[in-house]
Amino acid sequence: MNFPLPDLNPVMPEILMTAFALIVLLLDLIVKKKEAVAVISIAGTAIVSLSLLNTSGSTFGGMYIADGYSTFFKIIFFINVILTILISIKYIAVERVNYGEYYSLILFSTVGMMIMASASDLITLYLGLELMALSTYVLAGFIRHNLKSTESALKYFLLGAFSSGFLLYGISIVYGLTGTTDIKAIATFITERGLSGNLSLLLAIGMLTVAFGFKIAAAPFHMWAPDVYEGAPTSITAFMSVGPKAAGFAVIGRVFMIAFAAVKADWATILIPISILTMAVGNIVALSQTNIKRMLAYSSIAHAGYALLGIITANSEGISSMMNYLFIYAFMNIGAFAVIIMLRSEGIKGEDLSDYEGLSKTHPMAAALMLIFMFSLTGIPPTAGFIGKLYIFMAAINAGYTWLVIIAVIFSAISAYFYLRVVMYMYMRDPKTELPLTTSFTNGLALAVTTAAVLIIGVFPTMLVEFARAALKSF
Amino acid sequence: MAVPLSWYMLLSLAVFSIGVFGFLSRRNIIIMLMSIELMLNGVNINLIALSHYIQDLRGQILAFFVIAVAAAEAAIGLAIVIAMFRNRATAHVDEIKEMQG
Amino acid sequence: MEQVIMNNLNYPILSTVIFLPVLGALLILINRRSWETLTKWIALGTSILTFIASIPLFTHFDKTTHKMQFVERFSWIPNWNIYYFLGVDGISVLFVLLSTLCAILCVLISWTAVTNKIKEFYIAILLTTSFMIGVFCSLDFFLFYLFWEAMLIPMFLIIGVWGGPNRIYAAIKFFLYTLVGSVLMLVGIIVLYLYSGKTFDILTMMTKNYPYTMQIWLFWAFFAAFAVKVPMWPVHTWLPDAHTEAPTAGSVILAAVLIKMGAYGFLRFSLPLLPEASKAMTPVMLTLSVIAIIYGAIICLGQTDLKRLIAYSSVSHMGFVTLGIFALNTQGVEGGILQMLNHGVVTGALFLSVGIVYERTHTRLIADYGGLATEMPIYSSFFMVFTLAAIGLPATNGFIGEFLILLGGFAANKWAGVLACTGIIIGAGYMLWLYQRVFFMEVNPKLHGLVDMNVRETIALLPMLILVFWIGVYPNSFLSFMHTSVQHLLERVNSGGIAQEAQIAKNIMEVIR
Amino acid sequence: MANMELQWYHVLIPFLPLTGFIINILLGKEVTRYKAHWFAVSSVFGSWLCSLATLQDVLGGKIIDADLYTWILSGTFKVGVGFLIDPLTAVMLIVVTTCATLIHIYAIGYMHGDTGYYRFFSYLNLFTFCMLMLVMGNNFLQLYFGWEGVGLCSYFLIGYYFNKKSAADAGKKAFIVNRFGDFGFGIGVFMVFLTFGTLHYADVFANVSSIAGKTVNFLGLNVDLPTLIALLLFCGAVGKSAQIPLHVWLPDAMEGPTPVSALIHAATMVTAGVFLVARCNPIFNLSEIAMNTVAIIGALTMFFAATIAITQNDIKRIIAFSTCSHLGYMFLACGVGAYAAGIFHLYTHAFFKALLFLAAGSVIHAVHTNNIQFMGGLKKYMPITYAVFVIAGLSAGGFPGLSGFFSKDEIIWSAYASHSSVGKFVWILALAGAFFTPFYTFRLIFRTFFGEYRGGLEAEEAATHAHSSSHGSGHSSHGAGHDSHGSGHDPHGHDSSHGSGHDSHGGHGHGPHESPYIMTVPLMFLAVGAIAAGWVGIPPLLGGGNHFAHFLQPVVGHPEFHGTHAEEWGVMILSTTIALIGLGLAAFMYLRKTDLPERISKQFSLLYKILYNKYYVDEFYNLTIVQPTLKLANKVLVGFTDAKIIEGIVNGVPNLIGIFSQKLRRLQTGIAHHYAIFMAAGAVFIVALVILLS
Repeated sequence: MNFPLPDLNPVMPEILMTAFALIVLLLDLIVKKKEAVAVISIAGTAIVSLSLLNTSGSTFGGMYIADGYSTFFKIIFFINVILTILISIKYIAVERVNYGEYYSLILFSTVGMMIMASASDLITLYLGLELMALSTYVLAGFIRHNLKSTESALKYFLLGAFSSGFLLYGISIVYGLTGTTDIKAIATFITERGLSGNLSLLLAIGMLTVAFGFKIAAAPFHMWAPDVYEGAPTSITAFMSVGPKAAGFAVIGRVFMIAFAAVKADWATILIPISILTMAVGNIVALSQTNIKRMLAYSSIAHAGYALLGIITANSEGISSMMNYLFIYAFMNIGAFAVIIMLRSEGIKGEDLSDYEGLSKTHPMAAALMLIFMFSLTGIPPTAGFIGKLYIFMAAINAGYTWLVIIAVIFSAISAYFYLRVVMYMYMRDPKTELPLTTSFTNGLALAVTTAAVLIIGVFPTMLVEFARAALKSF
Repeated sequence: MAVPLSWYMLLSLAVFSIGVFGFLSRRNIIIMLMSIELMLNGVNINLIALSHYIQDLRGQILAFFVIAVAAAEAAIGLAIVIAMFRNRATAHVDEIKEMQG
Repeated sequence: MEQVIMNNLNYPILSTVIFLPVLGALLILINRRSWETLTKWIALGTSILTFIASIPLFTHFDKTTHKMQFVERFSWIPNWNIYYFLGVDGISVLFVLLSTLCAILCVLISWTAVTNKIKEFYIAILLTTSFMIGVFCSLDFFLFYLFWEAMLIPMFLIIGVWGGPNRIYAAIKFFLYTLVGSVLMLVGIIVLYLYSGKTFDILTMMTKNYPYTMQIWLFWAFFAAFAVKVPMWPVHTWLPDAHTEAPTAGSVILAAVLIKMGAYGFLRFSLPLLPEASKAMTPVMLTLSVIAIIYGAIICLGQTDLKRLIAYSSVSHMGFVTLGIFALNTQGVEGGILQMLNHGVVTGALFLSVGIVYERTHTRLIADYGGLATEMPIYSSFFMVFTLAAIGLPATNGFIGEFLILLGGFAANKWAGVLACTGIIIGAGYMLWLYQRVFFMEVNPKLHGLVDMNVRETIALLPMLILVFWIGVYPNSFLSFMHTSVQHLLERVNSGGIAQEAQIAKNIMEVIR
Repeated sequence: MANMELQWYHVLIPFLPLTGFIINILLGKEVTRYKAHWFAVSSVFGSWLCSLATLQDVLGGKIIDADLYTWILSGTFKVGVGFLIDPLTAVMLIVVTTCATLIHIYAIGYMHGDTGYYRFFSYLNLFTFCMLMLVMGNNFLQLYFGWEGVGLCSYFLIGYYFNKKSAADAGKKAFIVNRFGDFGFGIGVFMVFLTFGTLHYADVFANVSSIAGKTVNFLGLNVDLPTLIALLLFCGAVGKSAQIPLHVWLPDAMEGPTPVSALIHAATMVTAGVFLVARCNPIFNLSEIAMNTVAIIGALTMFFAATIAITQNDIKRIIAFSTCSHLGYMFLACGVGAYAAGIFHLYTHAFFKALLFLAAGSVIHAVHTNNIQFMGGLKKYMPITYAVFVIAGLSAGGFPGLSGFFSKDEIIWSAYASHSSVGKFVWILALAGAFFTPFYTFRLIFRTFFGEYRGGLEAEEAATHAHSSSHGSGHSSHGAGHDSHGSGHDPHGHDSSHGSGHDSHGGHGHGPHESPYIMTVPLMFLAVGAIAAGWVGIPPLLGGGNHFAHFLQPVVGHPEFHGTHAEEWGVMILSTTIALIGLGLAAFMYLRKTDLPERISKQFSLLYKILYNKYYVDEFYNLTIVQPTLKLANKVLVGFTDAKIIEGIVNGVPNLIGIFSQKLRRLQTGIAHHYAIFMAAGAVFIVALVILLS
């Protein structure tokens, strides 16, 4: 009775990442200087991303698949991790929560995301999602002595658990209907049995949309995002606004596009009102925000709305535009948060818009960088934000949703106002107090990488777009 | 096969909706945690019944995972509530509205 | 692609003209903040260098062909079939020269006017210049849109940071007005891109023929972007605020070049790509232009702020330009293009002069002025020449443009022609009344002891003065550029469907070969 | 008429004054401050000589029509800068250059010591250049160029004393009223191009017959083409030559220095309208209605201006209205088809009207005020001016033997004998004019030169204080303001309180005195012209060869009149007697019974007030056009449409979104509990959607 060991090659990255997470956890006990822990975790992520190159194929009996699609998302996750760690080394020292567990939790959360990206079975998907979610709940509440942080963790936990309840219920219905939880098997089952009109299948899809909607902070399920993003430590907000969101989209992409491929029209019509509502809420409520983190929270909701357009097109061009969009969004978002972190110093929160008055006089470099990120988030041409939006709009119009694109375009014009307001505060107001800036080498490095990415992709997006398209070959 | 599948499904739906309503109506966080557990268990019933009905083990495997995850969730949930309690001596969700708007 | 002439100069002139200012901006970026005079000299040097680099465009331009010249075409983003495609023809070459000239004047005029954040100011000016030139040279819709929107950022900063008391409102209004328009254009561009077989290349798009309803939708999408920029009547309220609040250099760039992009857009995109729609929409456009002319002129009578009055006069002048463009005959279109150039020169000069006097008196209210002719005689004679050009007096450039436009407008639609003519009367009214209140009558006690223009300021105004009389007396040196291109454009617009069959037949032949 | 090559001296005629202008304006301030007149006068004198040479060619039967260079080329529209020199142009050249030269010389004396001396002469030169380009042009666009150019120079010169509000206003008013005329003229030029495809006179007049009967749809109503073009062109003429609707600017134009009034507002610019009608006579001949309109407007303006002139007290305004009236005569002549007579009157009128103005100038120069009520008895002090003034008055009044008589009589006769339907009506008005002209001219002469000297400026100021304190703007305080003209730092350092309308001349010694020779010599030349100029056109009736009409015959053709010699004699005697009656009445009222005018003005006080205030036309325009536009500009456009409607929407929409965003923001209560409810609601929403779908 020898149990055939399943082919572990495709899962190697996840195993390595878990190993590194554990090493970091242990290392924290020995090492005094926390920076070393951070360096190890960065090195670990780098090694894992290298190992990503020669992994492909499926294992665990088809429950886990490592294809181009998952590799693309994993690269987004690794970028997200490395940048987050870079910007948080000095930051968590300032916040006086300089514990090793911080890094291990980040790595664990990344493992969860990687599993979600490669899950080709609803069970693996659920596990990956829960692993990511649980570690992120703790990360959100990492600053224990701060009421806002714990409150944000609490809210994130309550609503997260609530949404995973819906997820499970959806999975159980799907399982009941199709007798399997394997995505490809579901797809073949639906096409053979012709379940397209079936009410309970649509109900299941609805339940899944609720859960995934929560994860990517889409409109009716977005209420948690502003509070959690504001309360959580800024580096974690950056991490949360990119990682889980991209993982959520990865999962939506795989489940909706493959499993429910036959009922494309139905779930597309469900997603359209959600996408419009998300863009509306994200852009409009951001107008009246005074806290910059909260404003970026609403902006990330709005960007989820734009990315949803890619899903709605329900064709490979749309999905690749969505992937491209998330890749670019990662850079510009973390860049913006890196600047906010620079303003966080002893005694000064640096989150209120009024703290940014006259920044161009006191710290011209920081102001210039923030300007680039703000214009990129608005989607003004020389920056990458424009390329992302352009690709999404092209795919959407190609799929015939021109009217939806017009709505999206008008909302992005509305969004210009609150991004512009930040630039206006920095450049057109005189500084009240001389704000000290906590500059650190690693934060500077992160800023350099993100600015370079935003400008280079803005002008030469060929490499990225090609990569996104290639990733979908195996789809 | 005395009890038909639909009855199990109904039971599971009942337990699930009790959990949902419990979560929505009660103020105390601990009770909200309990109602989450209730929801998850409702789903478990559904999974087990379905797995038995269609003679496939996947449901039961998922049920195991759900139970495990529920435990983990409960642990983390209580930890967060305690951290919350240390900051603000309250367990009522209505009073925790530091951040709004 | 036989309609395109490859570059007949040995070096990529258009790219150099576009990216020289960017180079200058980088130099200033590196330069230390405290060396302010060095920054100014770098800025001036770059702008002069760019102007010199753009002169071969004028001298080596082949006026006999309508085809694009000085063309540069490299593949940029292959997967979307986007090319870095630059080229100029009779319509756009003059505007490149106007932009480079304006850059020099702007740097010159803000020598002592701008004192805070000098580095950022000159970087913004140079970047705006480079993006402006980019807009006029790009033949790839994506590249055009990139330059079109990118130019908003530095302009927003110029108005917002170095502007007047109410600058923030004006800057944001300017930005949002243009942005809303141009994002609608983006949707139009993508629809065109998809319908014309996934290409952004304007020349190929021109050979395609689009269904009528789509053309109408696209026309209105482009209208949203171009009308805001022109500015046409209902969407013009950003102009007075932006002009009054912008620093002198800002309002000169705004008046001299930025406004031209809207009308240029109509000429380069709306007319050739959507011929049937343009022809169908001419009555609407003519009415809007006539309203703009009369509305702009009458409202100038009620202005109390000097810069605001000149801004509203641009609304009226640009009403003439759109009238000319949508007259859809040779005189009208050529008059329109020439009037765009003239308006750039004249209104640019008027804003320069207001800047000069503002630097001395720090007030823009007309009531604070009076009797300047006795205090600053040379300055008032310069201002008189520009006022006459604004009124459209024969032997000045304004007359040539206005006469051709009215001729074309009159031929196209008698009502439009006659009503537009009233614009000239009211125009004379408000300009002369302005001149009288500012320059004639008793010397305002506040103005005693004003020193007349120094050398720097005279040099800034001199090129404009020369241009006013050069175009006025011998306009053919400029009109000759346009003949063939306008001819080709009008053939494309009037023939609309017919030219397509011939073109498609040719394409099929090529495919077979 | 053989065609001739363009000679160098033809080109020099307009470009000499242009060079004069450029030299003076550029080097004016430093180099030629007080020696500016050398360049100015020599350049105008040079172009006078060239005009004589050109006259020589034209008399020799040659016509020059050549293009210098293509001015505007756009598609089919091709227009060049070129010259057409034919008899009509030759006459105009002589008129313009002679008057210009004499007036330039006169101005040396008149403007002596003025601070803007160089500026004045440069503008005068620019004016001459524009007028010559207007007259010599061979296409409608060059005509338009000259048209606006002279308008501009009249703006500069009227507003010469620019630090006086009234002068600046008058300049602006002149330019804008001219612009109204140019509005119609511009559309006329467009119509010409649209119908003939070109603007060159030669081609247009060659195939003018092709449009004879045609009608065209113009702004909805279809109108006879030639009438439309003729009337549109006539609008320009009305504007420039101050005919009825657009005459309001001429009296205010007197704000400018007197040489300006003489040159521009008497001899040359205002006659441009008549030149236009004469030049386009082929078009006008095609349409009966156009001819009649020209005649009627001419007659009405003549009568209307003459009646006003009898009540005015400002010496320059009287002469201005007399110009207006004489222009009416010229248009009347053209209207009835007698273009040659019209041009002949223009030719003679230039001389005696310029003379009248310059003489008036030297009077003002002496007494420093325009108001004739404070003059009188100047015969003793200024013999030459007096003599010259009388000659001019007689010639203007149409006293037989002098040039004015021949040209005016020619017009009256052609009005009587013409075929046109309005001929008779117009003839009666002409006769009324013939009565009024000598009356107001000699009223002026008697009031200024006869009786005793009534104190000049000092008396007037004393009177104005007395009157203004007592009852507001009594009619005696008329006349331009007496503020301290002239900028303080005048080199001569003389007392600053000087009469308006003329420069700050060194006033040495108290009482009036004769002007210096530099001014009186040109007067004498003009006096000779006023007498002899008409002899060239003596009608055959009185034994003359009417060479003038024959000379112009190839251009304007010869109107065939029906009427026997007897009738011609009858009309001539009738008009002369009426003129003499007018003169006698003036003598009676102003020499013998000086209180008579007071009594009459009391008796018909209403009529007097209407005439005195120029039929309230100014006020009427102000009320119906100027005020409403200003109110429209301020209240409606600035206040309402721009601020309320457009700004309302432009600011309203973002505010609306802002309010909406505030509301949505309140939805975010901060309680996790509510978020869960929203999630559940979202789920229900999706379930409903799903049910809806299937």
